[in-house]
Amino acid sequence: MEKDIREDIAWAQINKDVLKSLESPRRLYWVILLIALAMIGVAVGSEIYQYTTGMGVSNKNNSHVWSLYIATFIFWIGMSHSGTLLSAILHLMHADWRKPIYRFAEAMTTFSLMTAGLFVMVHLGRLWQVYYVMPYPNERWVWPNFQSPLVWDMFAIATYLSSSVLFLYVGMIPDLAICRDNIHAGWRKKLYTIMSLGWEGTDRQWRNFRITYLTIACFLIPLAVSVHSIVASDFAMSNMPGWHVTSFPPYFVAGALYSGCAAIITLFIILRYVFRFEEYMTLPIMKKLVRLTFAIAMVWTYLNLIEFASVWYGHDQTAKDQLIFKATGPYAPYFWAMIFFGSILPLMLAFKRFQTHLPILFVVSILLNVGMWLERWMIISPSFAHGHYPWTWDHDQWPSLVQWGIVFGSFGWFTLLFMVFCKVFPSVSMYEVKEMVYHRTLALKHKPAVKGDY
Amino acid sequence: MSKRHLLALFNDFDEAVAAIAELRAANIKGFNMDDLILKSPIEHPEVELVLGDKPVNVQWFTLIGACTGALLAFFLVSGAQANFFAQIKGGKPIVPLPPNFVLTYEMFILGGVFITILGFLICAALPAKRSALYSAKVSEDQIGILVKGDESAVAAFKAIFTKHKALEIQEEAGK
Amino acid sequence: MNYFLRLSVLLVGLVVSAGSYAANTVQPLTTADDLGPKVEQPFEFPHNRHAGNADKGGMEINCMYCHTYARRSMVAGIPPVQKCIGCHQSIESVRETPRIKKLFEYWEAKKAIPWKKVHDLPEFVRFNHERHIQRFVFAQNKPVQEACGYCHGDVKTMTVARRQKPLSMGWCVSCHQKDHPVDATSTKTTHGPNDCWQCHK
Amino acid sequence: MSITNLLTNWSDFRQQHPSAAHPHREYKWAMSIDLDSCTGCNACSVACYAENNLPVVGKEKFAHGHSHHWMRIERYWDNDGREFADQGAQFLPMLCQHCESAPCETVCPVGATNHTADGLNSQVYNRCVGSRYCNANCPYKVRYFNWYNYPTTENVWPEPMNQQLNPDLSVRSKGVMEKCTFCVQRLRASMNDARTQGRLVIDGEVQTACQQVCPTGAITFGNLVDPSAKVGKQWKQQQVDLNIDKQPKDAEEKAAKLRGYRILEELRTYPSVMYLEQLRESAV
Amino acid sequence: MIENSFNRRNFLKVLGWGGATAALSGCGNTSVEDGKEFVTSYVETADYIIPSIGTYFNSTCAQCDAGCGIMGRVREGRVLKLEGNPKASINNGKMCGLGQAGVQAHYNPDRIREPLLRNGDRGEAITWEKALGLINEKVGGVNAENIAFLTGVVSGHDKALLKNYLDALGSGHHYVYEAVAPSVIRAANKKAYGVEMPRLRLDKAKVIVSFGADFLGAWVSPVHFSQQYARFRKPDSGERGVLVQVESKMTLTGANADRWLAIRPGTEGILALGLINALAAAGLSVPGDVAAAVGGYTSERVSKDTGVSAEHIGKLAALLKERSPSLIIAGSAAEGYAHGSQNAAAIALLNQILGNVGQTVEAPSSTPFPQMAPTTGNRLALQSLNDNMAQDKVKVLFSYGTNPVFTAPATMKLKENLKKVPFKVVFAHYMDETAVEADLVLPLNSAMEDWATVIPEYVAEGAQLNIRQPLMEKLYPGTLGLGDILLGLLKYRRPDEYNGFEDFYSYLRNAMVTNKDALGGASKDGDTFWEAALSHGGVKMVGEPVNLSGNVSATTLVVPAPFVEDATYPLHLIPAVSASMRDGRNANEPWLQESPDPLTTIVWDSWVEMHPKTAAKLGIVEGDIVEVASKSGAMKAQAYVFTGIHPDVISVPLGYGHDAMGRYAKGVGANAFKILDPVFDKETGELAMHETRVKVTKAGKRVIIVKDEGPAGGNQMGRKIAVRLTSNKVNLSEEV
Repeated sequence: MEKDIREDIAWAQINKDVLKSLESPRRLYWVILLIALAMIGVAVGSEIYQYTTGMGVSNKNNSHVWSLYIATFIFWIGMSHSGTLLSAILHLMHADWRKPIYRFAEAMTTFSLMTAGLFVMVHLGRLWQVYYVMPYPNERWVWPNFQSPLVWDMFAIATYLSSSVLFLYVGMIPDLAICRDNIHAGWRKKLYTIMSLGWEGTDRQWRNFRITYLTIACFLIPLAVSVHSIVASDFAMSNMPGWHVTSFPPYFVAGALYSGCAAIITLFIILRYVFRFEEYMTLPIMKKLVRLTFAIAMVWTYLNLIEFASVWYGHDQTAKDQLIFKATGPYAPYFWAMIFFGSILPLMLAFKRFQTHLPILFVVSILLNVGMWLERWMIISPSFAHGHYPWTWDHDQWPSLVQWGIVFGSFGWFTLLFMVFCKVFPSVSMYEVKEMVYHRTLALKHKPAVKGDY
Repeated sequence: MSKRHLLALFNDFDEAVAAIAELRAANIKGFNMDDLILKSPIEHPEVELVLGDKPVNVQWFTLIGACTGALLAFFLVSGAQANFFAQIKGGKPIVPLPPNFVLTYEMFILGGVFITILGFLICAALPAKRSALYSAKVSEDQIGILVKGDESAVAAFKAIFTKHKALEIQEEAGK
Repeated sequence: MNYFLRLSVLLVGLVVSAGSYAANTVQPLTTADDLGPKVEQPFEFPHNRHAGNADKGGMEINCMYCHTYARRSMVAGIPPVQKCIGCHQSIESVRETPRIKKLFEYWEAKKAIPWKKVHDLPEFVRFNHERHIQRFVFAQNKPVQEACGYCHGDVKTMTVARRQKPLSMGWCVSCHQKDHPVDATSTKTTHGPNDCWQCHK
Repeated sequence: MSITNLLTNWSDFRQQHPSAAHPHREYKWAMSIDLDSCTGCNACSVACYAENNLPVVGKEKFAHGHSHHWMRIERYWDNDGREFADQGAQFLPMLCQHCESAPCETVCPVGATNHTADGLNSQVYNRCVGSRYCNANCPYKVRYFNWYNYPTTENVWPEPMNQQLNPDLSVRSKGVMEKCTFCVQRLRASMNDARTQGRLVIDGEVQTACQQVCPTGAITFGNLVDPSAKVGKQWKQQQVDLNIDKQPKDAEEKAAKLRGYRILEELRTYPSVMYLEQLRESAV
Repeated sequence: MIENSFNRRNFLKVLGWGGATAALSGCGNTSVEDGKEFVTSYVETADYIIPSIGTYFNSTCAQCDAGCGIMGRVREGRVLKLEGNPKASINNGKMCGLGQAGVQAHYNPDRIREPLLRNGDRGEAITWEKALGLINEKVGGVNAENIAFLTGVVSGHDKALLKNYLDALGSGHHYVYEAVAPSVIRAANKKAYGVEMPRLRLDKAKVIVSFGADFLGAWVSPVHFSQQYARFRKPDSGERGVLVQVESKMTLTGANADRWLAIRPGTEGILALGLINALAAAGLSVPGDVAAAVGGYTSERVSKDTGVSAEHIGKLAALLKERSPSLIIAGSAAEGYAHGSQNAAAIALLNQILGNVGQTVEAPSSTPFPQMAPTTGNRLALQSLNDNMAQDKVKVLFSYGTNPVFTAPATMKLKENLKKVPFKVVFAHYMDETAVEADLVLPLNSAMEDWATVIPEYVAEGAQLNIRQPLMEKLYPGTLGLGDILLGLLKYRRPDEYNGFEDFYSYLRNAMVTNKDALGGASKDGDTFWEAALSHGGVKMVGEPVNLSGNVSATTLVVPAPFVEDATYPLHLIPAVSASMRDGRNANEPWLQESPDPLTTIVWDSWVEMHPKTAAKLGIVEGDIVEVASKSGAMKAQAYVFTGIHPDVISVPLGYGHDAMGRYAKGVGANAFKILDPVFDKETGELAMHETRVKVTKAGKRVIIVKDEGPAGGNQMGRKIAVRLTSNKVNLSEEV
């Protein structure tokens, strides 16, 4: 039996352990940070080149107008969904094992959204006119087109990003107070003092805090579902064969949760190792997480099959052609890689032996995300290559280095944000771990719950 | 009539609850139960048993915020569509409802979240200056009880707190 | 607790009214004239002498006598040098003034006068003078100077013309959205076109 | 204005545009292309380059699919396994279909592409932000994106070739979507003339550039509302109705068939371009 | 639109405001920038010139020799676009892509801007006085016999002036060279009908059988034929004409045929005779000697020789018999062999047997001014010039309107022979391959800046003289028109006669007005006549119809058996003349380079067409770079595989492969002229263009062909995109 979190751990120890992660970083931290910055540099360079020369350098063409940018945009948006899953859904379900790990998952949500947002802009042919998409009263009297799924995207992502940030922040206030109380000098003190808003843990604060947190969690769940449904409707609303599918929104949501969970496993292992969080990010938690991932993987596989089946048995010959094209055409290697990484590989996770084997999980979780990235690319590129109009089919389009550079750099950007977060804010929720320990202790003592089954 | 603040720190939550119960029962002159504030490192909803039910009003903010967000979105969007520059889209009305409902839905949530947070800040009276009597221990593992009472009551407070194994009692002159 | 309720109602009300104001009102326009920069021309053409009122020493020449293309072309046109000479060769009184001498220099060298554009629009905007002149001068019988003046200001009081109005899209629209009578007699009104392709092609 | 306007004219704003209840009033520009007359000579395509300031992108960019031929001639073969293409090729001039229910219009985030009152599918270059969603959603793929800044690209319009540019319409810079406009600059000019004279445009008064050059006269263009217009007569004779996605004549079995059809009509785009089927003699 | 009756001089003066500003406007954040831009006004103007409104002027297209009437749209002194002149009887307001690209020839950045005199490897800019003086000096220094003038097709006053100049020099050596002209057909027509180019009435025919004549693409007068074709397809009667195209490589016309018959190369004559035989068998009255001569051409034999199935021969004969009148056209595919004349004669005989002469083959009118009638070019002319140069008989060579260094086969060694000519004067628009070899390059006005008169070889009705007039002021002051140059040269030789003319314009106007009676302007005064002629774009002349000879005879008919196979060079090379590239003179116009070839949709390169069978045999797939080697040379190009070609044949388009000329032409594709074998038509001595035998080998590299067609090829994948129907299912007479 793997070791779970100790019920008798001293609360002061929790504070100490977590606050240790905020201490001055080791050299390796700076090295990775520099690598991340270099990756961002590649992306910035590519974007400057693309901005000044024109979108043509990304090697898209008139029939193949979207490519990696949109695929990666969906990937990052998808990644963001698991944070909400862990913090909001599991919070409502009273699953206490989420408590040590939801903080960084939520941070991941926020940062992957911030990364995704960049892709929308990078994708635009006239980035300098991006403000045309904002609905604000302007001198020209012209409004954006509210019928466009892209405008819905903008609304949904803006809502999701701001709500996620607020959710992350509100949930962090008690911990910020702890930081404030334990760090006595420097800019950190000032930062925590300001950000903790004078939290003292009074009964009134806690009372309102609970309701607020619960309310936002309630909002976030439908919001997360709607965000990815709306992203899916970018495709489902169009008439491109292979996109015009009713099951797209749930398919996208499932894919989003899936890639997010896989990413959480990856980050879980990294944080556990780097910050020595073995005490909190325990193997039983990992086991639950892996099982959850497995379940979502199977849901995703099912929805994938549903999509294929509905195309296969449907009347739309065009969509059918396209499905065959994906499976047998020049994109076939990527298609089958997607099926393998997305549907076959996760079968491993069903075995107990692997559920706690961190090195294997680390590799597998990354591969799962590779599969999910391929899924997004398989939605975009082959569809454009094989649309309604055979004359404009285009099987040779391959993204240029500029596109790859920007996609590559986005991982650097995400890493940078995440690493900075981990050093500035506690990546494990201290007060909730305390709550978890407290309630488990109560349960061990067979004390009857007092009021409100918490 | 000057009031004094007193902060007692407890190791055990049960002791703190007992102390509160006793404070209530003791009915100390110059002390109102409303002037008692419990400070804890984690949330203890159980304290309502001894502190009495205190209503929470954040949800009203939520309701109003969400409704406002939705209404605002719908009319902003539809109103903008009914602009002088009507964007005619073939096969669609100028003010199409399904897309507008999508945006209404998003703004419903956005309004709800924003105003809820606003409500939280108002209801929890945040941001606030920390009270003078505050111990960092509270954010670690100890329970604090902050009471405000007439000077005459101080002795009674102390007695009760000591009785319930208070680790530490801080006091400060009130205004 | 009612205090909180009241406060929130107030706040929400504020947001609602701000929002509906934003959606409901026309955007703020520069009602005051938006004076353009002073433009240095090859020589100063005195609009006031040519088009100004007689009591102020002007000759009350119709705008379209010189800007003759306005009624039949997108552009109003700068008159050819030939046109200036047409009158000025028989006006001996001012023949020796510096400006007229310069004019004749251009004419004799058969060189076009490099006038600077005073009312410049971006290249993707295609304002049509003809439509406006046809509508306001010929259909509605507005005085020419008034019709031109909507956009060009009171040119008859200027020497070198200077931009008077913002000539921005919102400014155009503020007039387009108004209902104008279709002609001098009827009560029927229409607003200006609101189709992008009228001006942007 | 807007909200009061919205509430007072609610039913107008809820009306589908255009629809049977609100048909086009004065103008509905439409085209018909006789594929039996079309010889695939590419004259229309060159005319379009000349009229509409289309950039010549050169071999490398053409290879990347960056060409700008608003009017493109497609060439199809039907010799399924036969040794020779012994019935010749099928040429199809493909241009923006100016769909009555255009898929591109609804998805543009900034409203740069709209339906005009005279039934055109407009594209406003200066409003475009280049999301390219319109082309993603165009089943005909007749929209062309400015992948580069052609006005400053070498050998696109080198001095003095830029003097050929048509001043009646913009030269598009990078990041802007563009497409066939039915030569809107010509339409607007002749509508303007007609308006000045207090009448409507007469059939034949305005020609699109492609129609004007077509050596076999395969392209007919005109105002579908005008009963005297040839294009309208053709549509009527071929029993192709603008506002239907399944023409009743297609279901009927008749000895003599009608040749008119619209491409990918089943997607319910209601194109404004009708094609007449190509014919081949069966006696040889 | 404004009728252009006005004073021509005034017009040019109006355009003299110069410095036309072409704003390359974009859609960036262009803000309102008052006072930054100039607004240029006219100095003087005419009533018909309104800024922002186009004015149209009629002229004549110079892109090919068909002589279509064009109408240039001029705005603010710049010509913007060429449209068809609706009053021109040849093209009736229509245009082809090639013609429209004329505006790019005018604004071409690679035009030569001043006379250039060779100085080592460089050209040195000199003045016109010096250039003309130099020419005069050089021609004066040699024997008149040693002066040669090489031109493309010339007609009108240019031709008359040229003749006068040559007369003044005392030289008769005027070589008229056209690389891709139907010269063998002309000779055969002359024999059969008595005229070189009878008037073809496609619109009257019910069946057209074309033996490789690409009349919709590049043959003689394609825009005119295209219009006739439209009426042929959809006549008022509703009886749709049937087009059968017989050729080895599909042309644009073949792609539009109801039946495209892939024939073994060179056997067109046999098929024609076989058809006569089949018609005779079906009961058509055929003169006895003809019947006897064709008796041996049974459909079995013909089918064996030509590769056209007996079924198709039978069907075609039945159709020809049933539907009359028909029209049989012999085109470049039939004439391009050593026995090309015989092929053409057999095809003409079929036309005669069917009784089409006088019906669909009409007599043309002669022009009343034979000195201005077009001198049609041929390939023999270059051959004889080349021989003369090789023998050092040419001391001064003038070259105008042709690019022989590019179009001559390598075996002619023209470039080497040119070097033997001490003084070479080339009239050129670009520094093309011939101009590069010149000692003196004279820059020509573009067709949009020049005065000329043109009499096309193929005139649609009556006789006519087309006028080419400037549509705008010259872009470069250093260019001149041919007329002005000749006039300048003539002033040295015959000062008394020509010093009275200030420039070619005054010469032309004078010549026209003087002869206005014969030019249909008898009732008008000189100015009115001239202005009407300009406004119309040309004048109708009173021409005499030429009688067609009707004698049907088989006496001279010899059709050789099909070729013997050549094991080393197993394939026939068909150099294809494409509608836009022709012989390559317009290769520097980017619209044409980017306009996809109709059949292959390839742009910006040349290619080797081959049948899938041939490709499979050679192990070639699309995009393979292949080497095409003949006895005379080799070239490399990308392979394009499709079924519109006979398996024994490969085809390479002409006009590509320039190594000079300009930025758009240079280095694009490979030059197929160079590898042509020196095989000649036995009767006329013309170079037989289709006689080259080649072998094809893979050169190792493979490229992705740059073409418009996608990976789906021409397959519609079951979608209803381009629909085809058999014509008996449709009632055309009901159509609008």
